[in-house]
Amino acid sequence: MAKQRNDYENSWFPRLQRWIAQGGTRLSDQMTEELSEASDAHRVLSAEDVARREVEQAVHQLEIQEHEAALYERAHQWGRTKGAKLIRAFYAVLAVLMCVSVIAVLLTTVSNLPSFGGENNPINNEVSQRYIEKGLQETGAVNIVAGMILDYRAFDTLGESHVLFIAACAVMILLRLSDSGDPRQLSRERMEAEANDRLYEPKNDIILQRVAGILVPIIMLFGVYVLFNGHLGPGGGFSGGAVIGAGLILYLNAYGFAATERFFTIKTFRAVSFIALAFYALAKSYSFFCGANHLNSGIGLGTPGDIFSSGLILYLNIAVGMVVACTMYAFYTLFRKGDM
Amino acid sequence: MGNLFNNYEEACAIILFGIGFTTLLLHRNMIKKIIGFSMMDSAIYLFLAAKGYIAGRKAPIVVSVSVTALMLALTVRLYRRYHTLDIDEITMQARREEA
Amino acid sequence: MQLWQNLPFAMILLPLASASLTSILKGKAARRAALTVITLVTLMAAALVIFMQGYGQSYTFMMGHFPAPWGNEIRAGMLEAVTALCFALVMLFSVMGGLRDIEHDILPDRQNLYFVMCELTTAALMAQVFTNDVFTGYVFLEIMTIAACALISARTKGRTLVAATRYMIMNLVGSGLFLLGLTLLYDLTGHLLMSNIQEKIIALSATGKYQQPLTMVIALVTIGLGIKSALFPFHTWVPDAYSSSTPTSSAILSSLISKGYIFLLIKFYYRVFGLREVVNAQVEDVLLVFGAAGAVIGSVLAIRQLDIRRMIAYSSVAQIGYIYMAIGLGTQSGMTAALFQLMAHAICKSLLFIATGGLCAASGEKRGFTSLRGAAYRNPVAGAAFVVGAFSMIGIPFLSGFVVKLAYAEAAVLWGGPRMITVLAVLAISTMLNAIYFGRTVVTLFRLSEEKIAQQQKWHSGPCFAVACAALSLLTFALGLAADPVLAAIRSGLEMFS
Amino acid sequence: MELLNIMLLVFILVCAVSVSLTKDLLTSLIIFMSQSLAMAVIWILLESPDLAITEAAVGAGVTSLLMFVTLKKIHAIKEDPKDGETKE
Repeated sequence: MAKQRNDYENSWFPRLQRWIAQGGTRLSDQMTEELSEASDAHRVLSAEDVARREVEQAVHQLEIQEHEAALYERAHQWGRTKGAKLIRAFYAVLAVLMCVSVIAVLLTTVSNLPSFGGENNPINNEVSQRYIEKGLQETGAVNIVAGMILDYRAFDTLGESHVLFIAACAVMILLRLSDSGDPRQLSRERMEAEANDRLYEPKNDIILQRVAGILVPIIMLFGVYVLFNGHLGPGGGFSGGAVIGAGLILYLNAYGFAATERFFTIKTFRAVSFIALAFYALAKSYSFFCGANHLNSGIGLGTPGDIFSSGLILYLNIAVGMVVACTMYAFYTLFRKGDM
Repeated sequence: MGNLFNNYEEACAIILFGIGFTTLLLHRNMIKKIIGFSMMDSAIYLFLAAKGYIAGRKAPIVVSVSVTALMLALTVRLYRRYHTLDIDEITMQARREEA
Repeated sequence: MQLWQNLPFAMILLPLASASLTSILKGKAARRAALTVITLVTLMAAALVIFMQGYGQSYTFMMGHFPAPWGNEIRAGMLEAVTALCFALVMLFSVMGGLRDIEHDILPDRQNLYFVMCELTTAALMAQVFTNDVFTGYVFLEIMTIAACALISARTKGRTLVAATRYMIMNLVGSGLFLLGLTLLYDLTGHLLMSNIQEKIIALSATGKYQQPLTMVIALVTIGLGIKSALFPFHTWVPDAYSSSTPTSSAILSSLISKGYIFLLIKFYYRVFGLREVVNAQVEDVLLVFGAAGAVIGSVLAIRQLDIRRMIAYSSVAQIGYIYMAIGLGTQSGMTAALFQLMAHAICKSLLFIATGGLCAASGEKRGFTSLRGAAYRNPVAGAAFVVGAFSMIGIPFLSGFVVKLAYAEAAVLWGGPRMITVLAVLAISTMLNAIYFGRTVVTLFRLSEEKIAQQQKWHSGPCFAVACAALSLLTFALGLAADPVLAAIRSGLEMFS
Repeated sequence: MELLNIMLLVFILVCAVSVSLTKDLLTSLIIFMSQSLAMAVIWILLESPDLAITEAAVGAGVTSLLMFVTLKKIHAIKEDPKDGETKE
């Protein structure tokens, strides 16, 4: 039976155990004083002992706060003075260097690309051939591009009109003065937005009103023309919608919110964008569903050249035009007044 | 380096992309950064159209407008909150509040 | 064309169409509409997985009347079905878990816009999983960027706006580079459909023309998607973005949106460039180095944090570094490990963020460690959920984290040589670092003297929260215990993926 | 036609460089507006009139308009635009 050495206590192994027992592992500084606090938790702490410890801890917290505030002050001061210039200069040089290298690499890439307009470019392959030749028969649209956007590759355009819709919602989240906050705080905000509006904007500027009186009808007419002839001539949903949106903004600038609120409020914005997008999604999912399952979708292509030809393209153009016009107008009004 | 000259449209688009990228990196003012962004986007669409992209895509221009509008909305809100347009200043103030 | 093959088409179009509907509903109705839509998508994904097992190979679905190279196309296979199911489940439980915080933090009339963002993120995720067309991928990538920015800035506090701005600046640079890469790809090959592009690229590499632009395209696409999915050197926007907004947004951002981009990158590697093309373009080694560096430095930074949500944000930077390290291996088994980690991390990270939301709510909305002491007693459900999530991140057996680390080691050993050593070393170091900071947090949550435990007032986080935590914990256990069917599904999916 | 193309491209590059060099926000915004108008003309030369209409109405119109409103909201434009000095 091995006899225990008399100096066993101070040989290395028990000393190691004692060292571990004292919580030798290195935890982050907050944890250490909590651990030590836990070890004496078994002794019943008297009330004022606990209070003293709490006060001590609060003071300790305050010190940390001040220390950090001082640190920021010093960093801020250093940031303002010489250090800032050094860092910014170094950062500027680095940024310019990186950009120049990116441009150089991209330029060498461009130099190896197929030459502009060459006939044997990989682009003029059977894909674009079919768009050009058979575009008219298959989509009924004289303007191949509109036929392409709304029939061949309709899924991308569906996605893009939803990009616009989601951007309008995001700007609404950020800028709209919500009518459900506490009334006092809200009215101050609305007042501030209104005041800011009138300060810089001469309300009824005769010149602007006269010019707008003449221009707005022409712009709207041009926008509607572009929208309706999307499948015949250059134009289509996005262009027509953008022109109509610009016309609305000019009308708002000239005659102020009172005039536009007669026909365009937040409710009309929501209703129009919902109806347009819902119609768009339904029409396209119907044609996708029929296309995929090889069913005949039963939408006549009509005689190419007149307005009501090329199946759904005219109505889809109108839907996309409505979404684009409302979104452009909504962007402007949300920025200006926070509400329609 | 041969056909860098008959591809001059794409070369110019790439240079515009580089300038937009540099504007984005060098300027601390938020509005300048947003202008840099839309320059980068229009450079890419020039590159896209110069490639003879048969579809004559008009959709990406809409994407870049909506992104610019979103960034401008953020800038307005940031200005109302921090009263400055300097992005470094804003982050410094935000970090100090956080500490 | 059997009827069930319309499922992927329905999974994309349903959330898209219902998003415009939710925008006109009021708060309560919008919440119900969003939850029903996401549940429907989850059920459809589950049905697709079941049908796909019987079907055995991937099929393409023509979007419209015109066949492949002219019209759009989506393609569904075993791997897409499983990933779609995982994404839909995580989206459903993230939204359910954070419902209380959404009502509490966001102004009443903007809540329906918040649910519009959740639905459009679901639609964009499904579209990115199923798309077979490069430009559709870019469009829905753009939708996800704007939706993510809106999710971050939903709370409209000072810090969330700064986080949203930094997020937008970095991500716009990323999508700009990605679109530039797409344009070059279109110019070189003349096609936008992924399968046609691959034929052209194989023909190009055979003839040896345009090699430099091809490598440039691979680099641009990788950097673009790397910036957007918080790969290591571009991760500076991550801590603010993930920690400042509501728990649901953090869960969606960290586990779903960055994973959507990584899945798109893997699809590009397999279906557009072909793995052989990517490997001899030496992009793999760069990804391996960045991934390994991200895994270690992400964990080190996480230890330094005093705010629990910033710590979890840094830990997700480390996990994304893990995924890129596995992609960097460039082998079939490496890709399987990366995809399994993609799903396991999505589930585990949303569990952690939801549980932290509950814990912070229980300790008076303060997030420092000192104020979170004993939070597990105040909110036992959140405490238990956090423990499950933390142990899975550390890699305790019977949990998904352990199987992930096993798959990594297996993939590394198969490869051998210097890569094996780096991967195994990084595995060991980051597991130890994970153990430090997650262990410390779990200890903090439960460490309270006996008499204080008694007087803690309980915090009730509502039934939805409990259901979400329980479901996500069950999923973590399921992935841990029954990992073989999922791994087999991923392997068979990868065969028919390209 | 070729010459017009090259001239417009040079004009756009000059605009881009001058935007980043000007100190004043308002001037850089006006230069940016003229640049997107030149871009609209280039689209026509590249035979895509749809893109030209959209770029003119949206790029030059609405984007610059939004930036003007933002500058107005940010009080960057003083009451009397004479001095035109703005807070950097």
